[in-house]
Amino acid sequence: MTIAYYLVLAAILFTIGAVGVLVRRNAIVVFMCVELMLNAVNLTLITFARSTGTVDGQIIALFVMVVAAAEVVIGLAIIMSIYRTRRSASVDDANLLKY
Amino acid sequence: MNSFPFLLLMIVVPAVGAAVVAALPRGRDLLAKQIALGVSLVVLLLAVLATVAFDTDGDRFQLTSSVSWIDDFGVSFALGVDGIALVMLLLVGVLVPVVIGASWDDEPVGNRSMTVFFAWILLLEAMMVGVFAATDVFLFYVFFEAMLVPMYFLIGSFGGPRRQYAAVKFFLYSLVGGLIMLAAVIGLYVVSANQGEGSFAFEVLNAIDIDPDVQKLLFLGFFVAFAIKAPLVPFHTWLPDAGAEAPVGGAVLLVGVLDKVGTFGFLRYCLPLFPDASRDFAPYVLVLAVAGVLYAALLAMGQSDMKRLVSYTSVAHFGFIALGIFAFTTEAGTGAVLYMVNHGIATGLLFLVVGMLIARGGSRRIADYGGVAAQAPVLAGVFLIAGLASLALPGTNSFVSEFLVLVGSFPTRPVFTILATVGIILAALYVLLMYQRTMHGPVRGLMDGQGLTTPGTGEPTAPAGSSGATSATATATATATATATATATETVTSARWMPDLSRREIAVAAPLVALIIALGVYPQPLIDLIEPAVAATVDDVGGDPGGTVPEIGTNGADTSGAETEAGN
Amino acid sequence: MDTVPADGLLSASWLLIALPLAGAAVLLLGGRRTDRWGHLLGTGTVVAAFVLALACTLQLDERQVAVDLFTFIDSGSLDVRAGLLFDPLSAVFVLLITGVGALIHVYSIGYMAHDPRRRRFFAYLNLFVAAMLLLVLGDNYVALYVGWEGVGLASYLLIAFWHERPAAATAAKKAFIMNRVGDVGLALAIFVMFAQLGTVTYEGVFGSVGLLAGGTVTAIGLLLLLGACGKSGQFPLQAWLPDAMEGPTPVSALIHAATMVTAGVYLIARSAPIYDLTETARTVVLAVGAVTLLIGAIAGCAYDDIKKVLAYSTVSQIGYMFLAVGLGPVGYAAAIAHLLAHGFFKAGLFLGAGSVMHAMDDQVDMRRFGGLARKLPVTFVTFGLGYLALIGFPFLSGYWTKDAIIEAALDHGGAWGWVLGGVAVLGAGLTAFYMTRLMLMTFFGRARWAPSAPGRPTPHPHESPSVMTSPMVVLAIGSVAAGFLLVQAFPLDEWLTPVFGEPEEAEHVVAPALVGIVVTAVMALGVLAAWLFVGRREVPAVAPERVSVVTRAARKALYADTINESLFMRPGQWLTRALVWVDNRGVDGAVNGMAAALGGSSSRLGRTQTGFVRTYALGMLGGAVLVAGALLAVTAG
Amino acid sequence: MIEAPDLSYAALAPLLFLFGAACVGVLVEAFAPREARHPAQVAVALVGTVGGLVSAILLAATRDLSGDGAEVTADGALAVDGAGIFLQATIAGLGALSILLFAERSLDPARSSFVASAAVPAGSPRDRELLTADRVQTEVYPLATFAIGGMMLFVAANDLLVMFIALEVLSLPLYLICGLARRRRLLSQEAAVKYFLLGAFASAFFLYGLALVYGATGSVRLSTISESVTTGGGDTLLVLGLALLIVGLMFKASVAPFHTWTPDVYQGAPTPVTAFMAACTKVAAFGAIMRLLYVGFGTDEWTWRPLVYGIAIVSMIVGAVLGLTQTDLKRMLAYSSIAHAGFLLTGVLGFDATGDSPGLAATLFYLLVYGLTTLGAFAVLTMIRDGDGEATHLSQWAGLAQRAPVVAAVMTLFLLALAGIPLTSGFTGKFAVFRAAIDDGAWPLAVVALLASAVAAFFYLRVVVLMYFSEPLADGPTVGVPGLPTTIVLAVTAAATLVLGIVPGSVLDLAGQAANLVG
Repeated sequence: MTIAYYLVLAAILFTIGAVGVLVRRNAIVVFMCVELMLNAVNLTLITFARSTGTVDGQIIALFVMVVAAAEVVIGLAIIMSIYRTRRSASVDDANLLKY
Repeated sequence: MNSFPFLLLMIVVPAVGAAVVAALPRGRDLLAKQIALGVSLVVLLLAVLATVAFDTDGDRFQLTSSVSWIDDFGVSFALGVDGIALVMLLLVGVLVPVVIGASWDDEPVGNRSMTVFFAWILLLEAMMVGVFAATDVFLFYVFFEAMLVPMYFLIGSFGGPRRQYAAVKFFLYSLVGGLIMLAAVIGLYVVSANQGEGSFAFEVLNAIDIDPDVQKLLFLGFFVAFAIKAPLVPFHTWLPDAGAEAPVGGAVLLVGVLDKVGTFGFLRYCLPLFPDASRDFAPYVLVLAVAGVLYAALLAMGQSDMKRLVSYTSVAHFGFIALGIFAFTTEAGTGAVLYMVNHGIATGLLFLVVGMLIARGGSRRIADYGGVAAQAPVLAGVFLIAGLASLALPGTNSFVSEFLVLVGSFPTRPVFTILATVGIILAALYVLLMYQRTMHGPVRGLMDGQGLTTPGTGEPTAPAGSSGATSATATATATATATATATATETVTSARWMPDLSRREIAVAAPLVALIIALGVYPQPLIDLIEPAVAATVDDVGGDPGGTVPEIGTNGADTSGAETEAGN
Repeated sequence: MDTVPADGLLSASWLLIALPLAGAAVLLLGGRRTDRWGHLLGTGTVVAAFVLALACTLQLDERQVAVDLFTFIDSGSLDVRAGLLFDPLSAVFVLLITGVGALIHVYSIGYMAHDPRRRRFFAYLNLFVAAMLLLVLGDNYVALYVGWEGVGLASYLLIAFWHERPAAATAAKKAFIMNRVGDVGLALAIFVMFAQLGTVTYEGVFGSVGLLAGGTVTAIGLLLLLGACGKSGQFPLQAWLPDAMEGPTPVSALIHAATMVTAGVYLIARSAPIYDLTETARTVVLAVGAVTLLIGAIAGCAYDDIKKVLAYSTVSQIGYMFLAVGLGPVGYAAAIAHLLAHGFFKAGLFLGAGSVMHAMDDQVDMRRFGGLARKLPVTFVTFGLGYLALIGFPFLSGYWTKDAIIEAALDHGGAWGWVLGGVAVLGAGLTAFYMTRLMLMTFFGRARWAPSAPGRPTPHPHESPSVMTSPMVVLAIGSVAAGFLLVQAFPLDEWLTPVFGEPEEAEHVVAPALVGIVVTAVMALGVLAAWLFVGRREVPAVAPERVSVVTRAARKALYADTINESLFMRPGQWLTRALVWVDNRGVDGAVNGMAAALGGSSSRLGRTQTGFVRTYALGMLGGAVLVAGALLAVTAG
Repeated sequence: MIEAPDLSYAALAPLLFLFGAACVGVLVEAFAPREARHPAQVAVALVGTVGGLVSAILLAATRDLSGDGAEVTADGALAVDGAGIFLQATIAGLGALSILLFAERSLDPARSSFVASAAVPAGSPRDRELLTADRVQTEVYPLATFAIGGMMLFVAANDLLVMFIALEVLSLPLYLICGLARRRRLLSQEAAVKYFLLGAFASAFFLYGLALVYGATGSVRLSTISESVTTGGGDTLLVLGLALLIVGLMFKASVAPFHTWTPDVYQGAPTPVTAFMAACTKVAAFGAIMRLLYVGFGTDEWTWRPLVYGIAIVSMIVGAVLGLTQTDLKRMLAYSSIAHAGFLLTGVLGFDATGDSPGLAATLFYLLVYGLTTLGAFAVLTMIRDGDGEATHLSQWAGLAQRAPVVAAVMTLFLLALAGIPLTSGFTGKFAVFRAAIDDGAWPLAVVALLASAVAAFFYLRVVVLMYFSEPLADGPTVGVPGLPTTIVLAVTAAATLVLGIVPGSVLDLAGQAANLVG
């Protein structure tokens, strides 16, 4: 019943990532937490690929990595631009838009 | 002759007219008025011709025409009139020219242009014709809602000081009702679809029989919308605001015609389509109706603003109409429809003459007037006639309808009728109180002439003063009016400052006065027009279309027999 | 008694109504153009109507003639036709209305000579005559109702003729409203008739009313009575009539003495077939009549306003008539007879009073009159004759007609009979008292003339022009002769047989002769008392304050107004104010409150939109958990 | 050894147009001289979108998509069916209009609503001097084109993986162009950050859902999923997966409670971009939602129906109520879009496994009319300007009708349509979806929806009141004279709003025929 362990681990990782998004202020770190979530998913995918005996999971995982990379590029660009303006990467500083 | 598309023209002509008027450049006000008046007269002519073409012992719906509109929804652009709709069309045809004539010399608020005003009026006329002439529920709904837009702009752009509040309140109130009705409309369609080909055509829907529980829901959906429109207590509070803030012309159409859509809807849709539900709910509706008669009458007495007062009287009158409709007898129903027409004429005239008074005094407060009769006898006379008509004095048109409603309701609903009959005392009270306070007694309030201007000609002073109408004190208003209008003419202190009706105003009031008397003395032609349609409706709802002929002496003192006959 | 369709002149009897109506229309629509000859036209139409009425009546010879005009309202099983019924009863009334009406029109030419709005006055008078004729000529209850409210309108217009005077305006409104209260009764009666019998024509109703249950008939009778009370100023709706004296005096004479206020009597007499079936309703009528009779008489004793005294006298006399009709078949004819006689002498008295006011600069306070007999000989004589007729001086009108009623009352038999008879006799005494008081204060004693208002000269009484005095003379003759003619020479009860059936000869409880003597004696006592209280001593210029409770009550007309105000007016006003508050705060407040609540919740919810990414993320996470939970719950459940 | 799957290029033509144009755009960016770029990019983007639109229409015209013309291609990864093509055409059309809005250069004195150079920090001296420069960050055009392509792929995806890729392809460019406003750059960048972080967060959920479903069914192909759903429905993994997928999609569709980003991003992003998002993203997201729910989980509808029911109510109420107190027009329209998402879900609910329910067609139609109307409304917003860009505060609109009657009239038309007043397209759409819902017995939902739209009507009306019934301010905003692009957009959207309100028959038929999905 080893599958379960991987899944649980992945779930834990996913949760850690999600919680991280909620508790960390630095945009970069928040974003990294998202990445962590993605990779938790990857782990899940690989596990399922193994359990179901199909390769789809592994392929999807590769796709996800590529997407994640693209996301990193976009994300860092955005965070960088706002950082250069505000001299701060704290997501809490960015709340001009509200209510 | 019947192939001639009267109804379509009655919608298209004013709509086109509205477009033309709206397209006129600013400043061409006179031309705009002339076009508007012409168009409205054409519509009146069409309405009369349609009445001629209408065969009272023919089919229920005549002058029908139907073209498929939206296939997916089973909607068709179907027009047609029964006697009820026809008389309402006549009312529209009569009132709109009068309103245009009455608004001839109005000055817009701010730097708006009156051409827009007349464009809206014409568009409104098109919508009103449509709503009465539609024989397709969807089409009816479309006009029912679209009708709000012109009136919304009439109130909001040309109304009194609190026009924004009044306009939004009016619109939202009606919209809420309308949307609830929309749900019922769709539900009706679904029901018909489950029983075969889904359709919105009245004739089809009238034929299918609906499960009683479903009927209850659908009935409520329609009822709320119409009760808000009519309006019945407790859905009435938008009317005093709208009626008071709307420009006089708008108010006449609002109370005279628009609100009739509600009572019209009761007759055309609630009763025939949901007979069982109508019978089940009738007692509750009657409670609302009678409550309205008494409650609104008492409220009217408590008003200090003339236009609000008139609005409240209308609420009371709608109570009578609803009583007549939900008594399920031919007499009462006929009376109710007749009441719609007569109320449109009588209250229309009352609003007009109140407007003429306000145009002179620049205030809507009753307390600002007094002893007008001594200075403007004709104005006072017209005022009195309008008032007597609205308290249903025999010899005026309203008496016939009120009598029919009450005498027709009594056999089936004695208790409610007795309560409602008490209302005629209150009617006398609120009319005569207002009349005495404004027209009788010594010259008072604004009328003492302090700081008021003598308009050189007989023309009324523009409602520029009405901007300050509800300001705290009469004198303040008076001076405001003076400063507003006394640019050219010097202020005089003689009590003889208030001019009597101008020729135009007399020309505006005369037709309505004539109708009040004529329909008061010889109403039978209208009754003949109305009765078949009402009888058919009463038949739909399970009443005895032949009328409430009692077996003499058998049922003795108690009318409970008759009551159950309507209750089952 | 079957009716026959009209022929010959009778078929033109609709002209009776049309003529004055046309007059009114012309005068009202004609505007100032008709100012010069308006009054002549107005008078002419009524005179013409009178002539026509006379001709019709001569043709009538004991038939009931129906004139069918057009369909008024025909819907469902309701079929109201505009039709006239010309029968002995209506004929009598038509003659009274047009006859007295014509005289008063003539009188008004002089009386209103200096009023800038005389034309409109005549228009309203014409309108009244038309409505009143419709009231008595209609062949169904709806037509009667139309006329009924029509005269109410005319009365309103005429009482408020001098509408600059708040008192006049208020009195007019009061009259209309209290009449409306009565009208509700009449309307409901019509509804019941329709609901039960399916018809509202006299013929139909009377034909089948017998089939109804007793309760229903009684209900109809009482509802009709309510209407009658409103129109005739009977208890409990009598308060408006004295106030109505704010109108010009000719109005008081025509509408509030001779014709309109007697419509109630007409209504009950006309509905005789209904009342014959309901003892209860008749008893109530009797009670109303008796009570009113006394109230009017007592109040009449205390007032100093000459017109108010006459008004209360009217109330009281109509009480007699109600008493009579309440007695049933024996009383109908007597009531009508008294009504006609009363029409003559009361109209005469009012015209006389008007002439006095004319002379005294429109003052009405008798304490400022006195010694006018010499100054106004014609007025004095005519007025005096009217006075004698009213108090029932032997062999003048009142004597015959009133005695007939008193006899009938006594003949009613039993304790009731004695009570009613006693009341009637007592009333006769009181009548003698207050009328004598009036005579003494007005025409005899020292002249107590004073300026009507500061700055105005003390009036110099002078006799009125002949255009005013001649009608008074005619009426005086009438008041002398009418009684004898109607009761002895051409007995009215025979003339009315087609309507009320054969007058059965009731066995007399008390011998008629004896009754006559007793009544005369009581009347003499009243006169004597009046002389003792008023005639002997000086009349103070202002009413003395320190007087007995009875007098104070009488001066306030037994607190009728007080009761009305505290029972209806003030609570009504309070209720109105309360409801206005409820409507604004409650009903409308609920709506606005709902809107406000939405707005509030909106801004409160808006706070959740903090602008912090992390809050948003938390929200999403929570949402996700909820969604997952919901789906799991669904699948599990 | 895997052999390449066979592609039906004709069916993919719309997508190929878009992605082709996007790639060309990138090349243009790389090689074309700076001054030539802007016109070139606009041209390329327009060619791409219009091409996509035309090819989609041709596709629909040439083959019977409701019948055997429908197919799955690319080895089952892409569905070519009526609904897909209809939505692709809608997106392409709306996209083309959005591109036109992007291309507007005559309204803003700074010649464009996009930043001259995103790399320059906001507020720096260089930034100030660039403010009025002729330069524009022309990358927005290829980016937008990519996004449009992604959206069109999104609605055609027959495979969760493709759906995920499409999701990212449409999201990533949006994140970027949200931050490219020329004025109020701080707000714009903040919007970008928020959108990006939350978007990434949401797609992580989607992805996790994908993984779980994959684990439960052993496949990410919708058809396969639906088979295994019919056999072994109610599997916890599957249900959890579905839940997370729904979360991811609802986020894109800005349905409450996943709406929180919407107001901020709508307000902060450049108005043309906001218009683009409001119109196209919504269409794409709902296309995907319907495909997932109908095709993937249609046989298991009683699992998700109550959920969607509830979410719809929440979304309508949140949107309508929060909209009441907004003072910024863009923000107000954002809340309106949340409410409309709820209305759309009412249509989505009008679905039953038998498939002959009007829900799908109604939703398709509603998406079209809503997209057009909201696009038009935002287009009007771009015209009302004060010294600092668009004047989006309500108070600035007072008395607009007296200053610019035509603009006010057009705006009123759009607002009435959004409020769902008859004789406007909005009413037809509402009627369609509510009919579908009631037809499916969901009349309580319909009643709630109607009441919600009554509440929502209030804030639309408030704008009308301000424009018409209030007196204009002394220093009110100026009404810019729109150039050709904006004029075209306004003309098209206004005309559509009227026509679809008065004679919607033909388009309804179209939606009706298009209403089919292949598994």
